[in-house]
Amino acid sequence: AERMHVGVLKFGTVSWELDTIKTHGLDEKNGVEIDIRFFASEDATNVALMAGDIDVMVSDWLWVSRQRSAGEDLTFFPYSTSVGAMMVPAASPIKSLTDLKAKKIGVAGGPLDKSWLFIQGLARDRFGIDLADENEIVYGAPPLLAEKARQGELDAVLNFWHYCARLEADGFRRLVSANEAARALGATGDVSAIGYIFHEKWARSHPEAIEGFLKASGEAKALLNRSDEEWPRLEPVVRAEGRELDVLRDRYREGIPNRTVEEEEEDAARLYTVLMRLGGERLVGPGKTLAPGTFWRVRE
Amino acid sequence: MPVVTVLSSFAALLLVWQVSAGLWPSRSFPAPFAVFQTFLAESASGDLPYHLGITLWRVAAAFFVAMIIGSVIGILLGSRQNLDRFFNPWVTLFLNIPALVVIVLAYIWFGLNEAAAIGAVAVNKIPNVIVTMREGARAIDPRYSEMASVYRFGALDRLRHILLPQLQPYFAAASRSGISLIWKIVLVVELLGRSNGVGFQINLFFQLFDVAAILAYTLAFVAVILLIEFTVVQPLEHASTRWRRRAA
Amino acid sequence: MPVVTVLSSFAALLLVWQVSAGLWPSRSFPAPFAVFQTFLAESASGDLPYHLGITLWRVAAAFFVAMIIGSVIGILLGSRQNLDRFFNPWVTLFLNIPALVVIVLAYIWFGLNEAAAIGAVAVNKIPNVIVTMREGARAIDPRYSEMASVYRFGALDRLRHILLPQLQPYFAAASRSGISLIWKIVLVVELLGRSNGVGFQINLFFQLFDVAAILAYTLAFVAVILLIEFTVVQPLEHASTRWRRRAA
Amino acid sequence: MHPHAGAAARLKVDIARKSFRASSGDALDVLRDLHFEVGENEFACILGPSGCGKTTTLRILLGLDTDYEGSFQLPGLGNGRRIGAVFQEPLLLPWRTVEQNVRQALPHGLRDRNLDSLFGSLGLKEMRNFYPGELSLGLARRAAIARAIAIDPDILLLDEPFVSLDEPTAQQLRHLLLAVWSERPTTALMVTHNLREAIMLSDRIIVLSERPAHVIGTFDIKLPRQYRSDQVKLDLLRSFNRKFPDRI
Amino acid sequence: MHPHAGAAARLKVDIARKSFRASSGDALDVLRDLHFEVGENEFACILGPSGCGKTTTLRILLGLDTDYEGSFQLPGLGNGRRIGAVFQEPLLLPWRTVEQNVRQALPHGLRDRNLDSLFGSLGLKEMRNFYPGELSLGLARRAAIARAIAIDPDILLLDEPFVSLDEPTAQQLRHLLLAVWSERPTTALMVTHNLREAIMLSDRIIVLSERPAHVIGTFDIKLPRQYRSDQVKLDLLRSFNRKFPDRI
Ligand SMILES: Nc1ncnc2c1ncn2[C@@H]1O[C@H](COP(=O)(O)OP(=O)(O)OP(=O)(O)O)[C@@H](O)[C@H]1O
Ligand SMILES: Nc1ncnc2c1ncn2[C@@H]1O[C@H](COP(=O)(O)OP(=O)(O)OP(=O)(O)O)[C@@H](O)[C@H]1O
Ligand SMILES: [Mg+2]
Ligand SMILES: [Mg+2]
Repeated sequence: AERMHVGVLKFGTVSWELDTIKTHGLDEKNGVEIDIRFFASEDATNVALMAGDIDVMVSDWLWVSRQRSAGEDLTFFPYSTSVGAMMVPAASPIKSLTDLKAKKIGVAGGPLDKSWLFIQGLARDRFGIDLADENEIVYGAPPLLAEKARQGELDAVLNFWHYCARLEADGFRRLVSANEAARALGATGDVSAIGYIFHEKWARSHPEAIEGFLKASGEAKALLNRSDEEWPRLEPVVRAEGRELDVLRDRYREGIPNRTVEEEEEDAARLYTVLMRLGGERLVGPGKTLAPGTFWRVRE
Repeated sequence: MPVVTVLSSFAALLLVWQVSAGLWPSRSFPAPFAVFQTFLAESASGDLPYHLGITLWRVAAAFFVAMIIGSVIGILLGSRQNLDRFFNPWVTLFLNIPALVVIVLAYIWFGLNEAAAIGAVAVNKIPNVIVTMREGARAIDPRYSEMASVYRFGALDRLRHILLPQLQPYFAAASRSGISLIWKIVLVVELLGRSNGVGFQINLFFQLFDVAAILAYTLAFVAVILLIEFTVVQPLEHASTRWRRRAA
Repeated sequence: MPVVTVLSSFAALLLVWQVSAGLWPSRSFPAPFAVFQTFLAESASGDLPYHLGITLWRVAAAFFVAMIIGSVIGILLGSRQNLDRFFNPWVTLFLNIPALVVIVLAYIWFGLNEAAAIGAVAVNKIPNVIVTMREGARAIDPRYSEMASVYRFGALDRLRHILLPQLQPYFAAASRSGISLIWKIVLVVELLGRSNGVGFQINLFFQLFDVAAILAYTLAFVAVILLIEFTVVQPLEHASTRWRRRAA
Repeated sequence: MHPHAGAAARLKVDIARKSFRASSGDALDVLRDLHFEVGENEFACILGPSGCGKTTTLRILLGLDTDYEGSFQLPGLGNGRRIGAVFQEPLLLPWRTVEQNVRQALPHGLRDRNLDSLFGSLGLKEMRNFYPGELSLGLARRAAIARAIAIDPDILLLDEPFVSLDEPTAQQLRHLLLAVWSERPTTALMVTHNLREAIMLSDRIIVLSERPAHVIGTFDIKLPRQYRSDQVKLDLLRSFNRKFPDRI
Repeated sequence: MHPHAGAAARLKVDIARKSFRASSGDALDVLRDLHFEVGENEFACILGPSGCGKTTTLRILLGLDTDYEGSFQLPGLGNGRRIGAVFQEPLLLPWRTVEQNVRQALPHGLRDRNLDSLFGSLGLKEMRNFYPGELSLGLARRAAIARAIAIDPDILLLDEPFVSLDEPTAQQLRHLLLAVWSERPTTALMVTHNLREAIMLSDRIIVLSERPAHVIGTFDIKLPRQYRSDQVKLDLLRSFNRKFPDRI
C-alpha cells in the first residue's frame, strides 16, 4: 500500500475521523497507508504542507482559491460543512442580529474570517446593520474567546464550530450560524467550509493513494454517522464526555457533506462573489472568480 | 565617515538579500523590491501607519514599565544577597513562564483591554531586566560607593554619579534586547486578543501566507528602531562612554 | 542557611499562589494541588517526561549554538569599533525580526526537521547574545589587556584570565535570560512545526483551555532549570566571583 | 555597640580587635588593642610597616568598616561634620571630569564655589576637563587632594596623600595642606611612610607595630611649625631614630 | 615607521614627539625631542616632575602606545626578550590570587618554578592565596614586583616600584632588585621621585623637564654600588643638587 502523510491538529475534528480510519484499518482496506502527523496549530499544518513535509492537510476552499491564483497547484476536497456560529448565553436578551448594538462581540479567526463576513453580510443586507461599526469587536484566539464568553465579558461570540458545540453544552445557544447566513446570501445548501487539501501534482502522481484516502474518509464518516458506539471510544481524542460529547457528535454528523462536488463548487463560486464584495481583494486575492480547479474531481 | 559606513551597511544588506532571494526564489522569501511595493501599498492605504503607531505605543509603554520596575528590583536583588537568595527562585519561575500563559491569564483576569495587554508584556519582560540589572549591581565597585558615603552624596547624586554610570552597559544591553523582546511579545499579545497593531496584521498575513507583507511591517518597525538608535541612543551612549580610554 | 532560605522561598511562593487561587477561583487559574495532580497524571502516562526530554534537548542544543556564535560575534563587535559600526544595523534587524518569520523561513527552506528547528531558535537568540556580550566587550578594562601583552600571555591565557573574568557578569546575564528566551522560542517552534515537545503539548492544552496542564508542563521545565541553577550554576558562579569584596 | 558618640573634642580610638576572614578561609588579625588619641585641632601622623593595618584603621574611622570590636569617637558635631578624606588610591570617578569629581563631593551650599585658585595651586588648571583615565597618577592624586580640601573639612583623614609626586610638588602641597589645616579648626590624621614629611607636618607621630597593629609609641613635637628649620628637623629625625631604632 | 630593531646592545630612545588628544578636545604635547640611551646592563633612573611624561615613555617602550613620532630600540634578542614591568599601579588581576597572578605571567617553561623564597623575601608568604582586593596597597605593590622579578627578565622597566612601602621594607626590596639585576645581564630603567633611591640604585640618572618632556641632563654615577657608603651618597646628593638646583 502507498504511504501518505496527513497533517492534522492533535485535538482537531479531523483526527476523530483519522482515528476511526486507523482503528478499523480502513486505509489498508482501500490500499493506502496513512501516516498521521500531529501539529499544534493550523499555521503549523500550513507550513508543513508548504515545506513538503505532509501531503494532505485540512483548510478552506477560499484559501485554496487564493493560493491557486498565486500560482500554487493546491486543490480541495470537501470534508465538513460545519462552520462557526454566533453564540449567546441561553439567558441573554439578544434574540436576533438586530439586538446586536453596542455589544462586545468576540470573533475568532480575525476580520477576514468567512463566517464573520457572511454574518456581517447578512446583517447588512437583511437588517441594514453594520455589525463591525455598531459593536465593539474583539478578535482573538478561539480558546480565549470561548473562555471570555463563559466568563460573561463578551455578549456574543463567533467561534469555530467545535468551540460552539462545547459552549452549547455549557448552556449557550446559537444566535445565527454561518451556514444560515450563507444560505441567506445565495447558497443553495450547506457548503463545505473546510476540506482536505493537497497538491494537484502529488494527487496526479499518486492516484491510488488519494482515491483510497478519500474512500476511507467517506467510510469513516459513514461509520461515525451510523454508530453511537464509536463515540465513547473517541472520548480521549475528542477530549469531552457526557453531554459535551453528545453535542459534538450531533454537530459533527450535521456537518457531513451530502452533496455532489459540482453542487458544492457552484455554491462556492456564488459565495466567492459575495465574499469578494464583503472582504475585497484583501480577502480573496487578485482572482475575480473562484479559481478553476479549486475543487478536486474524483476520477469517475 | 560614520554615515558612509551606515549607508554601505544598508547597501550590503540589501545586496545580500537580493542575491539570496535570487538564489532561492520562493513565495516565502520575496525580494526587496516586492516588499517595498507592499510597504508602499500598505502605507498609502493608511493601514501600516495606523497599526504601526498602535504597536509602537504599546511597545513604548511596556518598555518603560518593564525597565523601571525591572531595574529597581534587579538593583535591589543584586545589592542585597539575602533578598536575592530568597527571591531568586521566583525570578527564575517568572523568567520561564511562557508568554502565552501570562498573556492568557492577564486577559482572563483583567479583561481584553489595553492595560491587560501592556501589563502582560511588561510582566514577560521584567524578569529579563531583573536578571541583567542584577548582574550589573553585583559587579558594582564598592570603593566608589564608599567614597560617596564618606563625601555624603545624597541619594540622587549617588544614583546619578555612582550607580548609573556603572550600570550603563547593563542598562544598554537590557534595553536593546529589551525593545526587541517586548516587540516580539507585543506581536503575540496582539495576536491573542487585540484587534489592531502589527501583530494582528502579521497574523492576518500569515494566514494568507503573504510573507512580503509580513516583512514590510517588520521592516517598518525595524526602521523606526534604527532611527531611534541613530538619533537618540547612539549620541547619548557616545556621551556617556566618552570617558573610556579608547583602544590604542 | 541557604537551604532554609530556598525552602522558605518556595513555601512562600506556594502560599501566595494558593491564596490568590482562593481569592480569584477560576478554571484558568488552578490551585497548586490541581496542577500537581495533573503533573502526576501526565508523568505517569509518560507524556510529560517524553515531551519535556525532547524540549530540554532542543533548548540545550540551541543554547550552546547561540551562546557560542553570539559570544564570538558580540566580543568581536565590541572590540572593533569599525566592524560594529558596519554591522550594527544588521544586528538590529535580526534582533527585531519576529520569531515567526525566522521559524517559517527555516522550515520552508530546510524542511520540518530538528536541524531547522534548532537553527531557527538559535538565529532568534544570537542577536540578543551579541548585544549583551558586545556591551561586555566594550566595558573591558584595557589596562589588564596591556598587562597581558607585556607579559606575553598566550591567546588561551588571555581568554581565560583576562577576557572571561571580565565578561562573566555579561555572560551570566546572557545565559540566564538566554535559557528563558530560548525556551520560549522553542515553544513557538514546536507549535509551528514539530509533533512533540512541551510547546506542542502546551498549545494542545491551550485549545482545550486546560491551564492546569499548561502550568504542570511549565513548572516541570522551571524545576529542571532551578535544579541546574542550584547544582551547577550557583556553585560555579560562587567560585568565579569569590574575589569580589563582599559588601560590608 | 559602636558609640562613635557626638560632640567630642578629641579624636579617640579604642579598638580591641579587628580581623578579616579572607576568601581563602584564613582569618587575619589586623588590629589588636589599638588605642590612641589626637587632641583637638592637632595634626597627627601614623607611621607603620606596610600591611600593618593603617588603612584599615582609617576605614573604621570613616565608618566604612563596622565589623570590629571596640569603639572610637571623632571630634566635631556628630553628623554635621565634614570629613576630608584622601584614600590611598585616588578613587576618582572615571566617568566624571576632574572638575566634576571635585564639585560633586562639595556639600550643596558650596557647589558653585570658585575652584580656580585651588586648581591653580595644585597644578590642575589645564586638566579640569580631563577624565581621570587621562591623568598621570600624580595628577590624579592631586585631584583627590583637591576634593578633600575643597569641602572645607572639619576633620582630615589622609592615607599617604603625597606619594607619586616629585619633591618640589609634594613640598608645595604640604604647605597648601598646612594652610588649609590652620585656616579653620581641623583635626588631621595622616598615614605616611615618609618620616621627614611627618616631622615637617605633625604635632604627634603615632608609631604602629607589625600586624596585628597596636601603638608602639608616640613622638610628640611641641615646637610650632614655623620654628622647625632644616637643622631642627634633622635633630628631630635623629631623636626619633633613637626612640624607634627599627624605623630607619 | 617604528623600527624597534632587533638585537641591539643599548636601550636607545629617540622620540621626536608624542601628543595626546584628550576627550575634551584639547591636544596635549607630552614628549618633545626626547633622546636618551642606557648602556648594556646599566641601571638607569628617570627623574622628572609629576605629569611630565615618564609613564608615557615607559608605555611606548613597552609597545603599549604606538602613536608617536620617532623610534626606539630595546636591548636583547628581538622577540625572545622578557620584559619585567612594574606598572605605576599594581595592575594585578583582581580575580586571581597573588600566586596565580605571578604564575600566570611566567613563560611556559617556568610555570612550575618554586616561588617560596621570592614570596618569602617580599613578605608575601601568608598572602599567596589572597585576592588583590584583600591586600594592602603596599602588599599589592610587592606582588607586582614579584611578578616582574619572577620571569627572570632581560629588561626591567619599573614605574615607581617602591612607593607606599615603609622605609625598611623598601630598602630590603631595593637590595632584592639589585640582586636580581646583577644575577643575569639585565638593562633596567626605573622611574622614581626619590632621589636617594636613584642614587643608591643607578648608574645614571636621567632628568626630565616639565611637559613636554625632554632630557635636561644626565647624572652618571661611576662608583660601583658596594662603595656607596652613606657619606658618599650624601656627597652625590649634594653634587646632584648643585647640577640640578630645582630638583631639591
Ligand atoms: N578585605 C580584606 N580581606 C582580608 N584581608 C584584608 C582585607 N583588607 C585588608 N586585609 C589585610 O589586612 C592587613 C592590613 O591592611 P591595610 O590595608 O590596613 O594595611 P596598611 O597598613 O594600610 O598597609 P599599606 O601601608 O601597605 O597600605 C593586610 O595584611 C591585608 O592583607
Ligand atoms: N590617554 C590620555 N589622554 C590624554 N592625556 C593623557 C593621556 N594619558 C596621559 N595623558 C597626559 O599626559 C601627561 C603625561 O602623563 P604621564 O602619565 O606620562 O605622566 P608621568 O610623568 O608618569 O607623571 P606621574 O609622575 O604623575 O606619574 C599628563 O599630563 C597626562 O594628563
Ligand atoms: Mg594602606
Ligand atoms: Mg606616571
